[in-house]
Amino acid sequence: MTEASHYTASETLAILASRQLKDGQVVFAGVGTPLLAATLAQQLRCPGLTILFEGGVVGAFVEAGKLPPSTNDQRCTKRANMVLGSADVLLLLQRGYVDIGFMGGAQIDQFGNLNSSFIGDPAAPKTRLPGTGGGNDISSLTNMIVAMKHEKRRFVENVDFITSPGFIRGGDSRRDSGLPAGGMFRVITELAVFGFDERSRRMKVLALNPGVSREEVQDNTGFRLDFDENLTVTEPPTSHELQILRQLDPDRLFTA
Amino acid sequence: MTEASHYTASETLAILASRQLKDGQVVFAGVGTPLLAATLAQQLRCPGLTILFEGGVVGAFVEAGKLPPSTNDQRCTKRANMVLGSADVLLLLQRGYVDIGFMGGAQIDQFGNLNSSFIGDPAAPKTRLPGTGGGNDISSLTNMIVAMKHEKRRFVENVDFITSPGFIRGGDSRRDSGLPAGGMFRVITELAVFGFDERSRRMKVLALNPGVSREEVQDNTGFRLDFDENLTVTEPPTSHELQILRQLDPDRLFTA
Amino acid sequence: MLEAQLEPYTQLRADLAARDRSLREKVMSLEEAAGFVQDGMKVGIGGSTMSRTPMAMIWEIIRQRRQDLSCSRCIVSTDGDLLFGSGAANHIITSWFAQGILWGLSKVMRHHVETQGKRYEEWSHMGVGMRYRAGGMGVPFLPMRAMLGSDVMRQRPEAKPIDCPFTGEKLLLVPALNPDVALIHVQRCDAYGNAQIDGLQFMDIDLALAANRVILTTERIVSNDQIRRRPDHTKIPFFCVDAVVEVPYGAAPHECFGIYEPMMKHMDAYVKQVNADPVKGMQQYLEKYFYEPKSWNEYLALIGMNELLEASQLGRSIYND
Amino acid sequence: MLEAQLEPYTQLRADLAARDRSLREKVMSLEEAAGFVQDGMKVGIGGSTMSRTPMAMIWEIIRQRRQDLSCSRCIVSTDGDLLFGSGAANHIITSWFAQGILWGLSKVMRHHVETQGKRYEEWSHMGVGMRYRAGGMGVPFLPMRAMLGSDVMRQRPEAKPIDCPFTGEKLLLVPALNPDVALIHVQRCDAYGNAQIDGLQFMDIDLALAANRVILTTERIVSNDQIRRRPDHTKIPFFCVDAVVEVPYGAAPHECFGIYEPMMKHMDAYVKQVNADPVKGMQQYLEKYFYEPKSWNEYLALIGMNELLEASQLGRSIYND
Repeated sequence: MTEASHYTASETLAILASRQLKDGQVVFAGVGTPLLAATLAQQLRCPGLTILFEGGVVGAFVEAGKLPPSTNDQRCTKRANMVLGSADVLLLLQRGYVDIGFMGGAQIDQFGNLNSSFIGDPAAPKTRLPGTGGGNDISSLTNMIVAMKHEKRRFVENVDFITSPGFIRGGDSRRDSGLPAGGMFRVITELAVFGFDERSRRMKVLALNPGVSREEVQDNTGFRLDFDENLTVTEPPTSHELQILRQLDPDRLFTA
Repeated sequence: MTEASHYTASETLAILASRQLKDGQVVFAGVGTPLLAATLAQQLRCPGLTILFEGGVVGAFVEAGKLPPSTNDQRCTKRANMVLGSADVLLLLQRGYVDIGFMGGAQIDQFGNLNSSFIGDPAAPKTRLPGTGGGNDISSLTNMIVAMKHEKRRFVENVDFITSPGFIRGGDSRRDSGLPAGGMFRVITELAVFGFDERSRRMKVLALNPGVSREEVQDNTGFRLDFDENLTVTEPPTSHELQILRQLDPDRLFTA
Repeated sequence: MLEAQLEPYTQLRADLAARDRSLREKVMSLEEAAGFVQDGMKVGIGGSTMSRTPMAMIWEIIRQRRQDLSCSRCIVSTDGDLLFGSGAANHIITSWFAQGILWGLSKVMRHHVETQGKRYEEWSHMGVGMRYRAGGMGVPFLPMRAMLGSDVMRQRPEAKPIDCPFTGEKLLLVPALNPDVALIHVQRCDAYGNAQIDGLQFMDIDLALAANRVILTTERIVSNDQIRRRPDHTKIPFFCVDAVVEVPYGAAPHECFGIYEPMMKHMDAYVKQVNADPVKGMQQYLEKYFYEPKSWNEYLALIGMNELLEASQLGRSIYND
Repeated sequence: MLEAQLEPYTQLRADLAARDRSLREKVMSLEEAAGFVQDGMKVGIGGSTMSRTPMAMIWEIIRQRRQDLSCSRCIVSTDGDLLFGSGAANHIITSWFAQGILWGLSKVMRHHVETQGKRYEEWSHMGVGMRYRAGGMGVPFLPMRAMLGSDVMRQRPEAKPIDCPFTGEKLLLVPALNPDVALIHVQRCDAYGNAQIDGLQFMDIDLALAANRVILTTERIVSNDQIRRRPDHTKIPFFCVDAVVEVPYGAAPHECFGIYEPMMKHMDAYVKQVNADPVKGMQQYLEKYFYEPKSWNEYLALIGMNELLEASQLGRSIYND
């Protein structure tokens, strides 16, 4: 049974993220919440949404209960429209065929830059993280949606290391760095939905999740947040959204 | 029956050209005499010779009596080892996988430059020829063998237009132009076999065909020819060579 | 000149963003699909020489009396004759332009280039390939090592020789070519435009990625289900494609790998007629085969049943062994 | 540093000219093939993450106690752990290095990079791809539009940002990567090395063209006749290949498309053991699975019949629908 009144933070994340997608878009999705959210959007509102995977998959077909655990294995290719080389699928981004890159994030800053390479000084790191994978390419070349957990240590003023560029140092610095296309579009957490100011390119709250206060968001964020002048409160997950989501991930691998 | 004592100029050309190839080489061959000569070499002495076609064919298999009329049609691909894109087969040359480029020629000069683009002033040409095709790429990127008819109007001091570069203006001018690899290796005609001087890079006669005099070659050439100090006379086509050649081209499409 | 050729990246991206790239059916008629080709456009033509030429689409464009097209193709054959001869194109970018290796020079090309001021812009074969590839990769140029030192390069100020910033070696940078529309003929695709290509691919994959619109003609339309059973056989993804037209024998009188070889009697007669008189011979050919038929099938009927059957028998024979 | 990375074109050409590229049989054992890998070499590894990893060849190289290798791969998984942990490699070039997305950080990688001075050289995924592609094309660099503005670029002085000579746009030139030897695992090839690859190709085709030597391991060796029936399915041509080794389950415990999926119980146990103690855990794993078995089949027996059969059932299932 669908219990629309009880849902997890991960479920909220997936559902709110799925609402950001539009029918007809071509979406480069990472595994986990991004893929779950994209598939949810496809089933709910966007039958013409196309999902790409980094391993080289175009127009993936994701079956309920069988979400692939990585984007480089054969399960990702099943009943896809096309598979091609890993560099070639990234070149589709560079050419401009992709509307949205959709990833998770470990650490983000006020300008939407993501770090997945180093904690601490890169020259003598406290922790060597796995690195960019396709993240740098995707975030350099298209509009990004990031779905991630909201913790103060993950939302920092400036990341230790810009692995995947958002708006770099804000203003026109992204464009001036040689990235005239794309940029951070939305950040979705279990607390709020964030956009970026048109001029300063700093993160700002567009909508609070149901039951979340401004203070709660600010308290969990490592830098001063702006709030959009038209700040809204997000519609809670509907029972229909939850029902489809739970069909997609019946074992709660990604929504526990 | 093989009549070893009677053979055409085209047959001489094909047989002498085939003798220039070595077993194990990778040869980029044009249709007509080059393909015929490469296939002859393969059957006579070089079972490990690999033939590439410009259309995108690797390790072609040429059947006796069924020589393909162009390098871009399906007959070229029959029982080949691989077919790939046209740009990609040329990139194999650029990477260095190919030992020999083997083409015909319409007009050649003292430095082995070939013209297949213009007769007369390129700005107001008397004749617009078909152009380079892959010729420019092949001659820029590997060692060349050219098999062609020997006529004065075809052997000129300087071509009207360098379509496919030989040694450009001689000396180091090819290397200095940005072509450090390859260059003209041999020119084969019905009169003689030509090489190029190591320093001046001018064409010189290495061997006269049987029954051909120095004067006859010079008289049919539009520039002053040098003769190698070890000038030899080529062995005439053997009956075995002629026999296999005539099996390959029984209808004399290329050896009339 | 360069400025006219190379669109800024932001413009290329904006053009693509405005395209409907969703998974949707786009099957239409030749007439409808030809609407994507407007006077003055840059048109990229798939296949090579006499292979997988998108002849039905060219036929329709000529029937619709398009003008001032700038066409590009790796190797140009009778398609170039017809585009010049009909007045559809005044500029052709290629590396080789004749009717086919069997027939020597094209008198039609010679007539139009030598006396009518039409332009045959010559690049090396790899040069054309690298230009499409750069276009398909979304970069303004690619480096290459051919053309250097030749007069082919000297005639192309659009290309830039440089000293490599890594090695100091000389290299040639060739600019991206992003046609406004590409015409590509394939053996099969689905209604969305996911295309499979058998045999030689020529430059079609790079061309499809580079172009701002793609019209696909196909010998047959198969189900998306069939495509999805072997996604590693898809060569062009649906979102590159704007129109899908099912046209059996759509490359006639040229060949389509595994289905039919060229219709050589027709080709021989064509070459004889147009080379004998590049103006009147061409005009008569166009009248009879292009303007008068009411449909593509009528055009095929004029080529004749014997030719089609013989060409088909040879075409299929590649799979006989 | 750059000088060490980029061989001059003439040297690359000379290396290739010296290779025996003739159509010849080159089937040999794992032991023999491993002779192409010498201490200190640049080794390119095919496949990605847990897919088509040339595990049998890595296993043999580690058994032969190779050292100081500089390895590159688009995405590195437990292969990287084993190369660092065994002492075979001290440098790994990739875009992502963990055991697999299911298990979080690799404690083995962290140990060797954070405390043992081993180098994990990070490029973007496309950056690695463009480096192999440049290497395969025979050019010293390719231009790309990612990495710009990021600290990933700032850590890579080997790459050069430029202003495009055509458009003035900023671009990044990434240098060619030509490994001394590439290890690639495929579903099938012939005795000459003509290889077919099903499913995801990753960067293997560019890698094969770029490398100065290629060792191919294959699930099966098929006849050249079978290859020649569908030459458009050949993905790597024989003259790129220097050794062919038939090794069924040659990617185990990783997957090989259409044949077997990863052996997840083994992988889970491996990760648990090495992450619990990156030194001793790894040493024990290597002893048991790498150094002690007398043959690859003995290694497979240690992974176990149940795992192999289950993985095979899942692997084949991709073709069940």
